[in-house]
Amino acid sequence: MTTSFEPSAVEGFGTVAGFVVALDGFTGPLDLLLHLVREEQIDIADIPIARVADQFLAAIHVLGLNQAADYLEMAGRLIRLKVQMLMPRGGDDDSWEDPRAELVRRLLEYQQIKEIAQWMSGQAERRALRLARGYLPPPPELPPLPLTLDIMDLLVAVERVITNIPSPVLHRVITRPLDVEGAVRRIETLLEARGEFNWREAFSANPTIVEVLSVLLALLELARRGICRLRQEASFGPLVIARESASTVVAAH
Amino acid sequence: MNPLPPLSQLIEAALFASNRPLTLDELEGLEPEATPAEFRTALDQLREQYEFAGHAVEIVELAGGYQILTRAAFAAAVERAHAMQRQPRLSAATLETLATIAYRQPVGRAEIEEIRGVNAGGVLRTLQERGLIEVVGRGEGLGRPLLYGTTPLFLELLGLRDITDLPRAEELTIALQPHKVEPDDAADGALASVEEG
Amino acid sequence: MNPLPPLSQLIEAALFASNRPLTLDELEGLEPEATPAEFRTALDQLREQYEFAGHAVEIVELAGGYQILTRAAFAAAVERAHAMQRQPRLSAATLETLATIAYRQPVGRAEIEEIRGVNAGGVLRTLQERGLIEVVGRGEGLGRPLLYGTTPLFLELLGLRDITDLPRAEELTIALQPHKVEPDDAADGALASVEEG
Repeated sequence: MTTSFEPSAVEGFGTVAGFVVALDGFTGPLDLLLHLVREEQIDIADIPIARVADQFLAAIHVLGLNQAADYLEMAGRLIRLKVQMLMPRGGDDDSWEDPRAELVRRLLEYQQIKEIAQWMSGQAERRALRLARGYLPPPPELPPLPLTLDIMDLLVAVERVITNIPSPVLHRVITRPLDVEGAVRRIETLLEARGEFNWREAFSANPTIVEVLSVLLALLELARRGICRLRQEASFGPLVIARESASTVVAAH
Repeated sequence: MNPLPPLSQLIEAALFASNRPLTLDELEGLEPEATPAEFRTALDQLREQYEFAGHAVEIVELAGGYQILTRAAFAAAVERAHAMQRQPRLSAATLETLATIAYRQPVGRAEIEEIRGVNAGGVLRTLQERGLIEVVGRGEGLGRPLLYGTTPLFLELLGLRDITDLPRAEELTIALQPHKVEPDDAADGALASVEEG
Repeated sequence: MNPLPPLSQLIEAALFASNRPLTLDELEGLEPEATPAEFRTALDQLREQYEFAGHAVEIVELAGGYQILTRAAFAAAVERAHAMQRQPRLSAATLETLATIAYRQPVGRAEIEEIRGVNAGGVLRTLQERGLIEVVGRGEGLGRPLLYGTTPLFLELLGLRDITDLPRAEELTIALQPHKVEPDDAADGALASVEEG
């Protein structure tokens, strides 16, 4: 069909922003705000900001949206408005500019967009009932058409890419190279001084995982080289590291 | 009814071999000898043939071109017979973004985000990769932002002949009020009056 | 000739919309009330309709099923329709990948995907097939990834003498990088940056 969409890899990317839509049915803070206004049957031009702000905060908390930047930004605006509404008006009432005006304008505008979106959705449904040709004969073997490409297209594309470079995901693995060399030096020093020691003594008071791994690899390496011997008195018990004499290198394996 | 004339046959063959609308310009390439008027007549003859013989398909004017589509009445039966697959629906977020672009085009990302109140990066990308919107120019001001517009595929998706088939602003419950958003001060609410425009 | 009976219409809609031949069994799913004999009659009526009205298409029995195909005599028109549909322009996704490679070359697939946030496999293949990019070497590190660069054809199409003629090369090459994760714990010293590609 004409409008058949390949499931694009973008979908996965889009879910970062799109989870809001999928999880709770609101497409954004304005959608949620409009919902609250409608539910309360409030005159959109005279929104009781204090009440709506509280409801908004409660709603994003309940919906678990209080981590989403777009919702937090709106929450901030509402709180600011709430404060502004409490400020003494000063002077005559005629010159007072309603601090809610901008919000009202945005809500009305957004309401329109929703209305158009709804119309478009119906239109797309009607269109989808009319099927296009499903089978297309394989394309003939023709020499490829001369490609048109110009430098403006390319520049526009580069900047689009730059604008859209995804923010790093939270669980991205950070490369933290293991410092095996350093651990080897530390252990060698300890062996020199003590001859035998508990492996906990090979690292600092609050070791990072990286440090633990570094020490572990260093120990294995030193044992392999026959410089130390690793001993565990009981299963899951502490590891004891002892200096190895040159004559017992083979046993260390 | 007379058998189809050769030019109508050519048009039928080409339209059958395409899954997108072909413009009159494109169709005219089928027979360099024929005039645009002859093509129009041939198209009408094909259209009438489909109608009078009671075919399940018809010629539809779409996105500035012509396409053969089945009549809506048969979709349910065809779907029941698993002869086709239904398209995934567009999400609400996608539709809202499309609506914003359709009415404000050419429009930049900042304005779209201001109108919808959410980050638009992901949706814009999806729409672009699906070919429903494209960059149509650059705006004035800081960084000369990219401006987006809808594509012919967008019209196809909605079954529109052209962009003027969209409901006019006056037909909406609330009239659209064009206004300019300065990307940065919007947050601090330069107060705009609702009455303007 | 009489107008097409309802069963023939259903069959026409299904065969038109299907991307493969449909068996008689499948066609019968269109109308559970009708018998196989009735379906066969309806198919014949459709076939005759195409023939007598001189349509450019016909019903063909193929791979155990039925399909509407363009008559051989109209192959040229079909080819033209295909040619019309071939886009001489690159899609937005393809262009973005090409641009990324142009400014970051030599660059591996992983980095391209990191910058664009999407899988690049299909697009890389397209670009290679179109002769716009090529493998220019292998990177360091795990699996020694293939590195891509642009071809002389790319320069030719853009009218550039060499790659250093790309506008704003320095600035864009720097801007065109994946966002780096800030090390979350600078105090622990053992952290190294993710940089150097």
